Amino acid sequence: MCKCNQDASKTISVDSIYSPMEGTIVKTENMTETEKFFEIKLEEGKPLGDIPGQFVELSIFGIGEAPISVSSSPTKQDQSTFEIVVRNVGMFTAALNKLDVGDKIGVRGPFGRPFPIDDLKGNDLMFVAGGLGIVPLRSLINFVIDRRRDFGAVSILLGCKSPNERLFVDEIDKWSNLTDINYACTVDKADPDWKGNVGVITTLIPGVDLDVNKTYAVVVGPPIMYKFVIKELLKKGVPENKIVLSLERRMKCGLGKCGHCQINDLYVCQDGPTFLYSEIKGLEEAL
Amino acid sequence: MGNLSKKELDINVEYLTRVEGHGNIVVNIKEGKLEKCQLEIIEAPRFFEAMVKGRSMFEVQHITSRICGICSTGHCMASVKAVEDAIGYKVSDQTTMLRKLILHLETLDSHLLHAYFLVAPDALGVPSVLPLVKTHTDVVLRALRMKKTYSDMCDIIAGRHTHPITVCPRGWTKVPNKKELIKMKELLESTVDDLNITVDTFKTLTLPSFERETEYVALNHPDEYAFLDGDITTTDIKENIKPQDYKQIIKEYHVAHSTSKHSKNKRDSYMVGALARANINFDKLNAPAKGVADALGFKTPCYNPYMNTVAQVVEMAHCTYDSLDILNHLINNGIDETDIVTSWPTRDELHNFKVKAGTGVGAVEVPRGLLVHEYTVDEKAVVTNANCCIPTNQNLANIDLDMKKLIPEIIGKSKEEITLLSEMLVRAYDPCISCSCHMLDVKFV
Amino acid sequence: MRYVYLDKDNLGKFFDLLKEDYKIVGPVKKENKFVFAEVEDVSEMSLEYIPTILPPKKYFFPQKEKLGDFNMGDTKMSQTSIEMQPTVIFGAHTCDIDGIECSDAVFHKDPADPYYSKRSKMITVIGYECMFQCDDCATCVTMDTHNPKAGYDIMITDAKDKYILHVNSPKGNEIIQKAGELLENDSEEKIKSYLVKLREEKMKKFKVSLIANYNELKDIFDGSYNSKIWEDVGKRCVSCGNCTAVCPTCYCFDIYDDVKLDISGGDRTRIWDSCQLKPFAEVAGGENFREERSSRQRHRLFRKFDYSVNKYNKFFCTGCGRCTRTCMAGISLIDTVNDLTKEKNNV
Amino acid sequence: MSEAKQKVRVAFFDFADCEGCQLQVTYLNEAFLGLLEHVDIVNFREAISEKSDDYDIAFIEGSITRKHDEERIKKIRENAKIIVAYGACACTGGVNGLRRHYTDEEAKEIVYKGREFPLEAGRPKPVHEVVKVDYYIHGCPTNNDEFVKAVKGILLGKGYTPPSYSVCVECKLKENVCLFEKGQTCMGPVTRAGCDAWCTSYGNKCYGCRGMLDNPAEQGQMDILEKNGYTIAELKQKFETYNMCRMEAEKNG
Ligand SMILES: Cc1cc2nc3c(=O)[nH]c(=O)nc-3n(C[C@H](O)[C@H](O)[C@H](O)COP(=O)(O)OP(=O)(O)OC[C@H]3O[C@@H](n4cnc5c(N)ncnc54)[C@H](O)[C@@H]3O)c2cc1C
Ligand code: SF4
Ligand code: SF4
Ligand code: SF4
Repeated sequence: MCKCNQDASKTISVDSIYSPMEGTIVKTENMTETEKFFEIKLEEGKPLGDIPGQFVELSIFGIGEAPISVSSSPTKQDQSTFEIVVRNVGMFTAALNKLDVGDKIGVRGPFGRPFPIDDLKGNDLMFVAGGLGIVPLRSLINFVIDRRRDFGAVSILLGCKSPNERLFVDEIDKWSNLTDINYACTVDKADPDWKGNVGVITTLIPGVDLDVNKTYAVVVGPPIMYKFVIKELLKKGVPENKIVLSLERRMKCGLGKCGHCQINDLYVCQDGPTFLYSEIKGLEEAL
Repeated sequence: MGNLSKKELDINVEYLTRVEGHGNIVVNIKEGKLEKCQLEIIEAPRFFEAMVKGRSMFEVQHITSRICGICSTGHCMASVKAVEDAIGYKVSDQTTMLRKLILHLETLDSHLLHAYFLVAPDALGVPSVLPLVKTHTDVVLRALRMKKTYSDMCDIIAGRHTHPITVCPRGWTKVPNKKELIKMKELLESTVDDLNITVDTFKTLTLPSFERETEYVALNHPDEYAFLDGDITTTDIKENIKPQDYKQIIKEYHVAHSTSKHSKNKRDSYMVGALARANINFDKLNAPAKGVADALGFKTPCYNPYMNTVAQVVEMAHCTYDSLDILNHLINNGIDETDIVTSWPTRDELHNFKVKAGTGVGAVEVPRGLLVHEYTVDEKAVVTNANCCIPTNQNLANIDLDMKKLIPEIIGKSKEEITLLSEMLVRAYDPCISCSCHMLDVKFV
Repeated sequence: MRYVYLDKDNLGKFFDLLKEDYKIVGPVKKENKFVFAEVEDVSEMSLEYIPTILPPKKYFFPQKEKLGDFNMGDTKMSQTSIEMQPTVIFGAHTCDIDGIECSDAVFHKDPADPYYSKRSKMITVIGYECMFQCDDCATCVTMDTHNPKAGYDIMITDAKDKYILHVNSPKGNEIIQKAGELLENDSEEKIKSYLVKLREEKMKKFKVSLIANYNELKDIFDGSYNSKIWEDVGKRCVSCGNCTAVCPTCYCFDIYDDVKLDISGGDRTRIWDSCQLKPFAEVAGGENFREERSSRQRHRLFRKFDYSVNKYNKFFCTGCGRCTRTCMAGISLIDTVNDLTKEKNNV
Repeated sequence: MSEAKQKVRVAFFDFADCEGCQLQVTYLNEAFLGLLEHVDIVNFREAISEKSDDYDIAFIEGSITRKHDEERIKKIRENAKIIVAYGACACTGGVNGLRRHYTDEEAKEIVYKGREFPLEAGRPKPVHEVVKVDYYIHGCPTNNDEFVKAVKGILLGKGYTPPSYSVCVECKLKENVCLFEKGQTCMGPVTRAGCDAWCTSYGNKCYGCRGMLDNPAEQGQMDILEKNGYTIAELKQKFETYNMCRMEAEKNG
């Protein structure tokens, strides 16, 4: 097209908040057919400085960017790296899944409001994770395990479509063997080797013994799961302001500008991704 | 029929490449007898005649332009002229000037494509332009550069070269402003050096020497080397026939080996295209073009069909300098940016838009030769009948006859050489097979 | 800061003076509409105009803007910069100046958007006060944007025989210093009271088309989330995105990577996006939180009259009327807001 | 990304069409040479003589009309890893679809008026009506900016999805005066964007060459027409120019 009217403009350099930092992939593991685990080290082993519940914008030039939750806890031993798990669902995630140890990747972040750790302290915790929800929740669970004395009773409820879709099987096995943790797991559809529970995750909730006066429920999973889990929790008497969720929306900037992640007047990238149920309860677009 | 001695030969070039559209060359000699020797057209017929029937006359150029991407501007011109002729509409001088300009640009682009991408590889003995990227990088870059420049100019004036946007019945939907005209002039001036080098390059190429005198048909205009306007004439009749009477010259018929129509006048065939135009209108070429003809040793009358490519290079010079004249005129005298029309009558116009039912004809010289469109419209501006005479169709009979004379003359050569020479002959005509198969109005004779 | 007079005959000279230091963009007629475009001569501008097709936002936040260049395989941008000349936006309406303040609120908010900030530093806004209402689509009186308040460097008011210039920033002051000879001084008191008089006169020519007043608007929206009115609007909407494209306060964008053909590198670019387009709020798994046109239209207006107040303490509707003017389906902001008001008052 | 660069083998094939889309490729200029660093063009009948059956990506231009064309495209599908429908003729049937106004018999009758027709008439079809298509590059002709974007996307493995919104979106960003406001019709509101509002930016109207939106707002569109004094029949006729095949398919369920 015609480019006749180009003027003599000045070039002004910009210190961009959209410029990623450099990360190097130091470890990978194929967890299932579609999910892959990555451990990423920032330049000079600089810690990411995240708090459980936050996410990063990962970037591959030529392909694009995507928000991905940090799955590791900042309390983990090697603080020079952080961990993520990516499900291959489209353009960016497919490209990311092709990367391997030694490959570089752009990192922006951490972004978002973390889980309300200070409020959780001293309380009993009930973790409910559906499907990929275990990925962001894992950072908080490990945080709690590492700072076990700061928290009260802990129960972990996991739900999955099928046994072979479970993530972090070994790690979760260890959790389940911890004596101070109450653990249960269920799958929607069993295979012949499966000996555990079968059924949707809500079926596990009635069986948990909890003190509604000092319990926080932290729930992460696909949109459809929230509706049912919350109903069950309320039935059990967990107050609305003690149900913590983490939401997922399309995001472009991660900085509260691009408008994509907006739920009513909340921006998931800044006001979230973690929310108290009481904050989003009335919002039709939230759940 | 020449000396075929005792020779067996079976040439079958399937899907002839580097031509526009699908065709096969078949040469068959059995026991020294030339049994078959023809260009078979195998392109899928597209029935444009049925496609425009029942459509508004304000979109025929949009549809017929899709007959062929390379000749789309030419089809647009013939269509809008035919439609305007049907309703008796006279366009402004500025509109005519801009139409000449865009037609020149198409001729430049098309001739360039033909000379560099389709003919040059034969002359340099390679199968295509791709190997030339390595061996003759400068040649390829030059061709791409020139092409891009012509196309950029088309972008300014018409939005794009293929299927121009701004061309429509009654005028233009948008005209370039002065800044843009100056830009176009700069762009065109930037091609002059490349054009000169192109001429030098063609000086070094030797084309096969072969001659067959035939009838040449082209538009003829009292004041200019006819492209956009003029009456039809031929080297045989030497008088001017109104475009509306085109059927006096162009007599179409169907042959079995082709999905395209063939044409003839009084003889068995005639030729249209750059060579025909040059043979008829040589004296009206501008000075730089005559200079190029001189440099390339091109003299008329010329009966060597391979020289069609040379005639094209001569025309490139003509079009370049004529376009510069048009641009200078528009820049110096100012362009009227309000001289635009809507592509269709607006809702308000439509209510009192009167169309007199009738038939109109548009005849235009497009890169490959004389193109005629004819439409009948009813009083609701709907097309009820259509006919298009395509240059390539008009050349098909001539190609067959050329081949019949050529093959015996070169029969002593190897099969490869014979194949190459016949491919080169067909390519010299720059046939556009998409166009030729636009519809199949078969008249059995 | 200060007020001066400019003789009407001197406007051309004033313009030429500006041209020495700035690229000037102003309202230019385009067919039966207006657009902000670069102007070489004051005569090319039409200062009495209905709001331009796109608001002057495009100079702060261009339709397409490169965020940076990259080389393939790298993780850091090789260059991040903007290309721009010092620019004067000449003749901006007060509603559009309010629009600029809205985008300022978004882009300057921490973390500030550096591209926007750099551009806005390069821009000088010279407003031109509307002395009559542009057309029936405008709701500037209700939105309280019809009179100049803030957000400009200089405001020009047509005071019949001459112009009054209100200088409102150091940038504006610099220009006024330079133009000294062209200007006429008078006491600030006198000019101010003249302005008051002019504005009283001007109000007679302005129409109030929203039933609700400024203070009621937020309440009306707070209670209208589940109104049937959205369904009706949704039925008529064709999701062409025109309303968001022309709005001075819409700021959504998309980011994509454009790669060179030889795949050696490319640039990361942002482009205006629209919450009216279906994929806007889609997430993995095909879930879409605003699948229906009705919910998308509701989202748009809530962002103007409700969410923005919560988040930026400001209405994000300037009353410019562009969305009403441009909607092919004839969805009128005035009708919608009035319908919501009536609905609320009836209950 | 780390392994040695293996060039992608690309082939161009054309069926019933005007070859205008292929022609666009020759306007890429030097960018085209840049592309050649990453791809080997192994079939491009309009421009080169080389031929090969070994290719990764096949760009298909044109509509499929006759029996043997159907066989040819099926063969190509077997050979190619990726098939890209390229241009309106291939993506929607393009103007060729207008032929579908008539049955084969009627079409022959219009053109041959009672005379015998020696060849197969064929019925124009978009490519996806015959074989599976992986990517679409719409337009008549295709827009080079989009073509390049799509090719790069495919080469980078991220593929290409054309915009799902209407031409209006791009038209507004270019600050064109809406044609409806000027008393004209325009297919922009129901046509898929991606051309950067090519025609409307040059003073013409949109003809719908990029095909209909996946999810047009039917009621809203009707209202607009009515408001502007047009009938559905008028719109339908306008839309047929490029979308006859789809309209027919919808009619037949
Ligand atoms: C705060 C947050 C944390 C996330 N954490 C993880 C994580 O730990 N692991 C993980 O695998 N994924 C996570 N996601 C989702 C991940 O960002 C998307 O799957 C990814 O952006 C899809 O990009 P794509 O290019 O691969 O897919 P595309 O090709 O763009 O699209 C494929 C599908 O994904 C949808 N989609 C596109 N962008 C997003 C987006 N930003 N969010 C959700 N859906 C989208 C599309 O609508 C489409 O249905 C998170 C998202 C958010 C907002
Ligand atoms: S919502 Fe409409 S009236 Fe309000 S600022 Fe945006 S375009 Fe103008
Ligand atoms: S889509 Fe249009 S430009 Fe492309 S081949 Fe078909 S008719 Fe020609
Ligand atoms: S404006 Fe319409 S007709 Fe023109 S290229 Fe775009 S989609 Fe095709």
